Formats: sequence, C-alpha cells, structure tokens
Amino acid sequence: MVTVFIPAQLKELTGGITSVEVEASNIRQVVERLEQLFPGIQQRLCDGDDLRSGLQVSIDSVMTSRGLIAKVQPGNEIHFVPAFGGG
Amino acid sequence: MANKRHVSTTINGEPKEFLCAPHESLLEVLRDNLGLTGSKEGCNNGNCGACTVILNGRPVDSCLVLGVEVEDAEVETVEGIADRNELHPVQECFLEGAALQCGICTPGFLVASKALLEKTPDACEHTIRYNLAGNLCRCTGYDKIVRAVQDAGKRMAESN
Amino acid sequence: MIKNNGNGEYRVLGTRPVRHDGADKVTGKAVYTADVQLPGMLRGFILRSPIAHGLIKSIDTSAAKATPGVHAVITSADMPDVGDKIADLGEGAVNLKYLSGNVLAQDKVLYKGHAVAAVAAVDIHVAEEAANKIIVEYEELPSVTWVLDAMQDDAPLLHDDLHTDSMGAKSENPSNICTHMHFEKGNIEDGFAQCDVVVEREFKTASVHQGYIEPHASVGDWNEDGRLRIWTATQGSFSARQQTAEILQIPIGDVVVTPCEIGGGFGGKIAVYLEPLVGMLSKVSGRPVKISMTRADVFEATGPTPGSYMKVKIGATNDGKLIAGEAWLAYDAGGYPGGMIGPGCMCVFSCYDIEHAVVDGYDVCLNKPNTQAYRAPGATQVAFATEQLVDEIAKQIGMCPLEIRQLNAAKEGTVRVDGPKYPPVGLVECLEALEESDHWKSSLDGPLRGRGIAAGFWFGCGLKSCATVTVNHDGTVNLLEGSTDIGGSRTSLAMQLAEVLGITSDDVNPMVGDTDSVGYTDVTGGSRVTFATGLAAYTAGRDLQTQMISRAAEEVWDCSPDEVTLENDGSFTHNGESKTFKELASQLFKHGEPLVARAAVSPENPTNGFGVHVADVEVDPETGKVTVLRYTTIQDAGKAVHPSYVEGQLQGGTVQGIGWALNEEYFYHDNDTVANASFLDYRMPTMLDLPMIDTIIVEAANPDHPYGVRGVGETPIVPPPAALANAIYNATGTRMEQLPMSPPVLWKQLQSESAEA
Amino acid sequence: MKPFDYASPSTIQEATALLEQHGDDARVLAGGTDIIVQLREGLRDAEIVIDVKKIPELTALDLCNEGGLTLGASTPCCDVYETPDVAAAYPALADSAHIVGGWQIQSRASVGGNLCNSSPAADTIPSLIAHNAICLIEGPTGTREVAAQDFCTAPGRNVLESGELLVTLRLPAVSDSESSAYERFIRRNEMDIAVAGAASWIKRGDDGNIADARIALSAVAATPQFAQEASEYLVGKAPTEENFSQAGELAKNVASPIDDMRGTVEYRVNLVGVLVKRTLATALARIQGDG
Repeated sequence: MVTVFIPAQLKELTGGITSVEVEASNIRQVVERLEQLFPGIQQRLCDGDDLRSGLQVSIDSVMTSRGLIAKVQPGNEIHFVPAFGGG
Repeated sequence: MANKRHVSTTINGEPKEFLCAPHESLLEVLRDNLGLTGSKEGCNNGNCGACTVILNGRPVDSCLVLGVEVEDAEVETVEGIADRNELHPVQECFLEGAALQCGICTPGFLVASKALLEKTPDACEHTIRYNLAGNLCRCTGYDKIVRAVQDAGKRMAESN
Repeated sequence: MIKNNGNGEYRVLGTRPVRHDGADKVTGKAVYTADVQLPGMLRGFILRSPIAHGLIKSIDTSAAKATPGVHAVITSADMPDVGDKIADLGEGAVNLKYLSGNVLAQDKVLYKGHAVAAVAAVDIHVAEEAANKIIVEYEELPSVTWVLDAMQDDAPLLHDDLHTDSMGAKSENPSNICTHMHFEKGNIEDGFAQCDVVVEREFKTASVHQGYIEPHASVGDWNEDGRLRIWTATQGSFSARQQTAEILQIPIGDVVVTPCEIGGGFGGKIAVYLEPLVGMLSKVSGRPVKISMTRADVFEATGPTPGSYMKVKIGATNDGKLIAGEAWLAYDAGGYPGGMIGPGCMCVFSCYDIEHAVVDGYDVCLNKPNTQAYRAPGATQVAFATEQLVDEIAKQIGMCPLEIRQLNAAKEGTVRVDGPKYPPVGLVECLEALEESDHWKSSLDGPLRGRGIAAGFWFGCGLKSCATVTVNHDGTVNLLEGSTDIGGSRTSLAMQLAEVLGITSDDVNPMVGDTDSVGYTDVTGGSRVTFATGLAAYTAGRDLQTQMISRAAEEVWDCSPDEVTLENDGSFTHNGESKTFKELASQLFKHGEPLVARAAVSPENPTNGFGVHVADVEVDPETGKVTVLRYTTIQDAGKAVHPSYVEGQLQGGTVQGIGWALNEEYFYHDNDTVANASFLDYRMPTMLDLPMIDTIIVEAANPDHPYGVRGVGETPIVPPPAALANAIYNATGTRMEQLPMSPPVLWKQLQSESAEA
Repeated sequence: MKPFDYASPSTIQEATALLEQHGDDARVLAGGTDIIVQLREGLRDAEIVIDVKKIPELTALDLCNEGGLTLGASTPCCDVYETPDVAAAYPALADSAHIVGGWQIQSRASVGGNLCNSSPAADTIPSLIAHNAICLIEGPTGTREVAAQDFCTAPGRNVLESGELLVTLRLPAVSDSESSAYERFIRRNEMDIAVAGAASWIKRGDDGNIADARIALSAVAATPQFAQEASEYLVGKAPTEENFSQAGELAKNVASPIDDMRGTVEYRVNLVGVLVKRTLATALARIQGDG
C-alpha cells in the first residue's frame, strides 16, 4: 500500500478526504485506483496518457520527472505538486 | 544616404584607416567595420559602459562617439590592453579575483579601470566606485571588481 | 570565508583556479552572439507595437519591401500555424499558440513592444528605416497592468478563449486569471485559534527586469540543405532548438543551435524571441540574418518577472512558535499564460515549520510582456511579505528576530505546504553562522540606522545533463558538456571531473557543445548546472576510471580487474605498483583504442538552498533615501566547488535583490505603455550604490550529490527586499508594504506617519 | 539612426556660416552625449551635424584673477573638475560637472552642451546661474551676451536663433570670501537625472553675515530657475542653519514641478528646501575652509 495525498484543490472530488492508501506499483496505477475511488479525479491529474502539464509527482519527498511510469514501493507517500524550474 | 568618409586614426597604437558614414558610431565602426568586437553594446545610449574605449587618453562610451570624430585621434580598446601575450595587471587581477561572471561588461570595466589606475594608481574604494559607476555589471554585485581594481593598482605600483 | 562542516578533504574542490574561458573574456576574444559575423549576413530589425492592447486590423509591408537594401519582411502571416498544442520544454510546458504569438503577434498585440513584423536588410540602419515604413492599423483596446484590476470581471480581456484552470477544472467564463492554485496543510481555523498573536498585511511589488547587460541576439542561417543553424544568446541550447523547431514547424533534427558566450540571463534567456525570426528571415532572404535587440526592446518585450499583490497572515504563540499561516497571492503572467505563481505558493512559508497553512495563488494575464523566470522566480515577492511578518511577530512578543527564526526554521522532515518533506537542509546552520558572524555581533550606532535579517529558500532543480570525456595523449582530458556557461560553470564542472580523476583543473579542457555534438542537456537555470551537470562530469569520470581499470588489468598488469585498486587520489595500483591517472591514460593511449567516457544523468530531487541575510541601513528622513551600510549574505552551498564563484553568485544575487528592494520598477504611462525602457530610468544599482557584500558559505552536504553540492545561484536574490525592509523598520519604525522602497515612497510614508503622530 | 552629413569647422565663422546655411536642419555636436542619443532615438532630426570641437575658442579654459573664468562651450566636464584652480574657484560648477553621467560621459559632455540641450534637469545650469555666468553667442549678425539665467526658454529650447552658436561662458571672478555648491537628489548615487537640484553661491561680508547670495534650481520647473526671493532674503543675514532653512522654504516659491516617474510635485518641492539648505551649508563650510 502507498499513501496518496489528495491535492487540496481536488478535495471536492473526495468528499474532503485528504489522503488514501492504495495498492499500486507505479503512478499510473495510483491514478487508476484514485479514479475508481473518486470518479473524475483522473482527468484533473492527467491530460491524455500523461500527467497534466505543470504537475509533477513527489514520492517520499523525492521529485520524479517520470510521471505515470514512476515506480512506487509499499509505504511510499505520494504528492502531486506543481512543477518548478528556476531562473 | 550620406557619402562615406575616409577616416585616419590610431587604434591600439597602430595607424588605421576606415570608411564610415557620418551616422555610424565609433562602436559600430569598431565592431562591424574593423572586427574589433571586444567592445560590447549593452544599451547604445551611454548608460552601461560596456562599450568603453579610451579616446585621446580619456574613457568614453564609444556608442556616443561618431566614427568620423576619431580622425587623427588615438583610440584604445580592450583588444589593446594586453602586451602581446602578457596580460595587463588589471586583466590578471580580474581573472585571479573572479571579477567577472558572464563577461559581457568586462571589456568596458577593464578599459575604464586601466584609465583610472593610470590616473590614480592608489585609488581608494570610494574613488573606484565613483569612477566606475558608469559601468554596469549585473552578475557580480561589484564586490570582486572593486577588489580586483585595488589589487591591480598595487600590482602596477610594484612593477614600476 | 568558508565554514566547513567536515565534508572530507579535497584536492581540487574548494580551490580557486582561474577559469578556463578567462583569458578570452579579458581580452575581448570571447564570441558572444552579437559578435558572430557570417559571409553575406544581413541585419534584422523588429517593428513593435506602440500600444499596450489592440487588434491588428491590417499590416502593409509594401513600402518596406520596396526599400533598397531590404531582403526580407515578415509578419505572422509568414509563420506556420502551430495549432493549439502543449509542448513540454523540460523546465515547463507551454501552449505553442502562445509561444508563437509572443514571438510575432498574430491578430492582437498584448503589450507595448510586442513584435509585429521583422525586416532583414544590408545594415541595421536600413532595416530600421524600412521597418518604420510598415503601416500597421490597430484597433486600440482598453488595457490593464495592475494584477488586481486584471482579475475583475469587467477587466479588459486579453484572450477570449482563456478559462481559469483550477488543477484541471476550467472556469465557465473566460478570464484573465489563467491559473488558480490552492494548498492546505493542517487545519487553518484550529491553527489560528491556538495563536496568541496574529499579524496580517497586504503587500504589492512592481514588475522588475532581469537586467542582463547583453541584449538578446540571434543569428540564423537556413542552409541550402534544409538545416537551420542558429547562434544565439540562450540559457539552454536544446530548449531553444525545440522552441524554434516547434514554432517553425520543422523537425527538431533539422535545427542546430550553437550557444555562444552569453552575457547574463537570470531566467530571462530561456524563452525564445529572436531565434524563429532570424530563421524565417533567413529562409525568405536566402542569407544569414542577425538580430540584436535594442535595450528598449529588452525592457519592453522580454522578461520581466511578475509584479504581485499579496495578502499574508501569520499567527504564533507567545513563546514564538509559528502555528498558522494564510496567503492569498496574485502574480502577473503578462500577455500570455504561464507565470511564476506555483513556486510563489510553494515558497511563501518554505523557510518555516508551520503546522497549519492555506495558500491560494492566481496567475493573471495583463498587458505586460510575458513574464519570465528571474532567479528563484516567484520566491522574492513572498519572502518580502513573510519575513516582515515574522519580524513583526517577534517584535510583538519581545523575541529577537534571529531567535524566532531559529525556533521555527525548516529542517529535515519539515513538511512544506505543498506536501513534500525536506531531506537534510542547511537553514539552521545558516542561522547559526549568522549568530556567530562578526556582522551580527557588531554594534550599529547612530540615529536612523537599523539592522534587518531575512531568510530565503529556493528549490534548485536537477533535470537532464550529459557529459563526454575524451582523453588526450598526455593524459589531459577534454570535457564536452551542454550547459551554457553564464558565470564560470565550465570551470566548476572541470574541477569536479579533475577531483574524480586526480588531475588538476588545468588538465581539463571544458567545452560547451552545440546541439549536434553533445547529449541533451536542460537549461542553465534552476541553480542546476554545478549540481546536475557536475554530477554528469563526475559520473563520466567514474565511467572513465571503470574502463581504465579493466584496460589496465588486461593491458598493463595482466590481472583481473578486481586486483586493480582505484585510490582516493585517482591513482591506480596493483601489487604495490602505482600509476597516476595521467601515467595510465598515456600508456593506454599508446597501445589500444582511445579512451572516451560519457554520462547522462537526470537527478530529480531539488537541492534545497537556504540562505540568511543581514543588512545595516541608514535612512535620510528628508529625502527617503536608504543607504546600505553593511551587508552579509550567508548561504548553504552544500560544497563550494569554486568558492570565488560561489561568493560571486551570492554577491550578484544579493545586489539584484537590493536593486529590486530599493529602486527597480517598471513605470507606466496612462495608456499602459512602459515609460522607463532604459538603463537610465530603470535604475539598476551602480557600483556607487553599494557596500562590499560579505559572504559566509555554509557547507551542509547535499545527500544527493557525491561531493554534497547544492545549487547556489538563485537563493541569494530572495532575502534582500525583506532584510532591507526589516532594517528600515528597525531604523524608522515604519513598515514597508510595497516594492520598491524607493525614496519618494519611503519619504511619503515617513511624512504621513509623522503627521499622524 | 537616420543618415546625416558631417562637418567639423575650425573657425567660428565657418561654423556660423554652416549653421545659417542649414538652419533648423543643422545640429551642433560638442560632447555628443545628448545629441547622438536624440538623433538615434528619433527625438531630433538632422541633415548635418556640425562638430565644433575643432574650433579653438570652444575648447578654451582660462582663469584669470580679474577676468574670471572663460569656459569654451565644448570644453568637457572633466576639464572643469580636473583643473584645480577652476574647481576651487567655482565649486558648484565642479560639483555639477562631476555628476553629469559617469566618467565616460564627463570625458565628452560639455557645460555649454548641457546648457544648449536646455533640459529642465540639467545639472550644470543652476551652477552657472548661481555664479552669474554670461553666455557669449556668435551669430550671423555678430556677438551678443545673454545671462545664463535667461538662456533657457522651455524644455529643450533656448534663446539661440537660427545660425547662432554658443561660444563661451564667462563666470565672474571670485574672492576668498565666496563659495558655492551644487547638489541634486537622485534615486541612485550616480548615472541618473536630477529629481531636483540646487546650486547656492554665497559671499560672506566682513561682519560675518552674508553679503550676497545666488540660489538656482533644476528639475522643478520648465527651465532652471534663479530663486531671487530666497537669494535676496539671505543678504545681510547671519549664515545660520535657521536662515538657510528659511531660504530653502522661500526657494520653493519658484518651484512649479511636474509629477512624473522621477518624483511627485510634493516630493520635488520638499527636495528644494532640503537641497537649498544643504548646499548653503556646504558653501559656507567651503568659505570657512572645511568643506
């Protein structure tokens, strides 16, 4: 099981739930499980077969640019956060 | 278009002749006609000092000089600071003191610093800051430039 | 000064060699884009919008085309239709329609200076004269340049197809608000209920420009073989290649970008402006074309970084524990969507461990140039707000400003408002270094003098980098990498390679390759080069050593590779026989194939750079002028590879922050056109406006880099406005709620406060 | 920049003949630091640019005890402040010459050019007015003299008629009991245009009181202003901080500034009081030998 933190802006879709535990081995599966639990959430997180532009995933506070194919391990904490670059 | 003028001048100690239209600046002449691209254009209106050259012993913004004005003049650019392969102390001190980052303002600073140190070799921090305020740098915060100019002054005094 | 927390002993790291490109840069030989000369090259000039907002009704280029000496005139009609497609540019994604529209306006101009047409001619004067003969008929529209005005329902709408995005959900009605972000942590009501003291203020900051001294410049040559060669002033050659290819709708492989020496960027030379135009002008004219922007073009049509409105509220207990924070932020996006609001939201409370927080952020289109990154984009604005409120709380509860920061400083395990937890970070160490510093211990006497401190944070990113190492006969090496070198990074990379291999920095010849010759490398930005491309150089060095062990085993010592030992100094030993890197490399060169190593890396974690600044000021109450008397910048560099250039980054960023704090701003005429598009009236700091900037480098190792390196370039711009505001408060008792804190503003505020008193 | 022709006459007569011939299509080039920018930015046009630096009278710099200072109109600012006797005798002029742009600008920009550019914010003009300078103008009909305080007529405009050339500035001789100072307020410390500026000249009488004073202002009206009321107020008064402040208050009466990005009306008027007070104090200190 991994713990997925629901972005505050998507709490309307989860009835206020802020985190859930799901069984998944990569982010694609995380999103699929979320969609089963909270219909409509997938299209808020993804654009077609990719994470929505401007979003990235943090797994145990480690950023990944691998998007949906990033692997997750049991016990991981997952956040969806805005992408940032710099100057 | 006005006819081009023939101009005879001295650049970095060597006699030079060139043709230029009256509305071409010395900076354009140096860069585009003579291939001396060391002098940089940062603003083209005298507010950044990146194009500083020495004209008859004084530092000027070459963007605010017409090419035709340098008839019979002596012009010194960044390309003329080093003596063959020997860097001038001000160049050495900029390098050793990391007084440049992107390097675009560096030619102007070197020319102005050399002019200052030739006039005031022991220039204090305030004198350096006052006289080089016409040269903008956006990378260094100026700290290392001031120190490099001070160091160069000392080195020039030692070698004399 | 270097404060080493015991990272281990290095031979090369921490020394201060002369940079490899130094001699070229002090003799005028270094080739910047404007210095490029190609046979038959034309010069380009861009016609720009004189108005802030309007529809383009018609463009008549006939007189320009008929001008003797003119070889090409283009408008958006000559550019391919890019459609409505999002392109991922590595550091961020962008809608190509907007990217292309910013390069050359389509049906609308969205800010004064928006490019409308471009001319290529035999010289710059002819090109300019011809461009001025182009007749553009505009239907002028109402315009807006203040972010709160642009958010109103009845504001002039820049894009009638733009709907507010709230994490994938779109607003029903079109709006200038491109994005709404929202973050929550803990329970904000509970949080404020626990507080003994709550402070809240509104702040606003003006648009500021990156202010690099080199104007944007590009040279394009659309070759007869169909390939487009570009020489350009860019922070990222691969990003420039991709943007150019996308805008011109040609295959990426048909574009080769050569990054020239670059005269500063600070985030403002990532977006393309000129590259597609010189490409298209070259295609039309059949000649190479160079365009250099004027300084006015740079101010009016590139950068700036967002102006902002911020309302921030922070609560604490009487013993100084920060409990709750709330922020409402609105940032300029400029003419097209895609601003800096995300990092603004993530950084507003990033220096502190605050249990309950809510942040709302809005990215807003208005009639300014499309805003661009500027050194820690979005973070300086929010630090100006938060760091003042933290001081205000300290004042109210009678706590020292340093102590309240030490009590609440973010550290390993602190959860940011956007969710992730920090790995080991160095804010606590920076605050300790401040406490021990001469500056902090010194007294500051005299009326109207004050001292202020502030902390700052920037992520620092990883992204993709490549490096190739080739070995010469004599055991010296060449390092080919793809990060454009803006401030000496060639040398900081060469030093890391030299450290691995046990050679000197001078034994490495670093070179920045073009997009045909080096592996994909992301932009020089995000404080990433010394960290990420440094990691590539390190990894390539390790690859080389692995190859050499195996070759030495076979060709030199006739043993198994496990019997060859790589020593800490980079030498190789077998059975008591030792060979230095250079000895072994020369020997292998003689008898076998050349040695080539490579690395491609994509480190993904931020490097988390924290800094703390302390400023002493004196205020002239009769004029409102602030003089910076003394300034110290403290920052965690993880490991300072070349301390001089780390200090330089700290000093340069600090001074940009001081300029932002005290004077820099865009002024607008009544019709929303920029009034001060020159270095004269934009007023960046000159040498005479500053004291020496003292630096203290803290080295709290980054666990994600073999030498502990963190990015350092961006954080130093974050604290200065707040530190100076706190110092001004300390000197005068007045709180500054707007940037810049220019003399007229401060004078006026002191006047009205003394009238009230 | 649009093309133009160029001439560099070596006599006043040649120059005035060219000026007369080309009328409004001719522009005079002295240091070039204003005119080249204006031509490049299209703010002014020229068919011909007349470089007057080869005319000996225009680069003169002569100081004599009785005759005062003769300053050729195209003499660069740095010559003014780098010539010790001149800088000592006319400190306000040296102050202002030392802050026109940066060093590179001061190497070229001339006091006469600053006057002829006739910007309301010109730094050297208040100093010329405070020192009661006279402008010698040559033209087709001969020579005429105009007081510096009457030279500028509107922003960018002055009394020069078509065909006329400003040749020399003449500043009266000064004694040990007189001194002056110029100070301007800018947001930066160099490379900026005055938000407001003030030049003050005072002469101390044998009784220690002020025997004469001249105060002039820049950047607070359409032209640089002589603050007559404030100047006259000081005559016969003791050189005290209080009187200097009062002179500053009176000088505000000739300030009718505009609101712009450099400062508001209110701010500029305030600065007049501050700068007049400060320059008077500096001038006094200089007379006393500690300025």
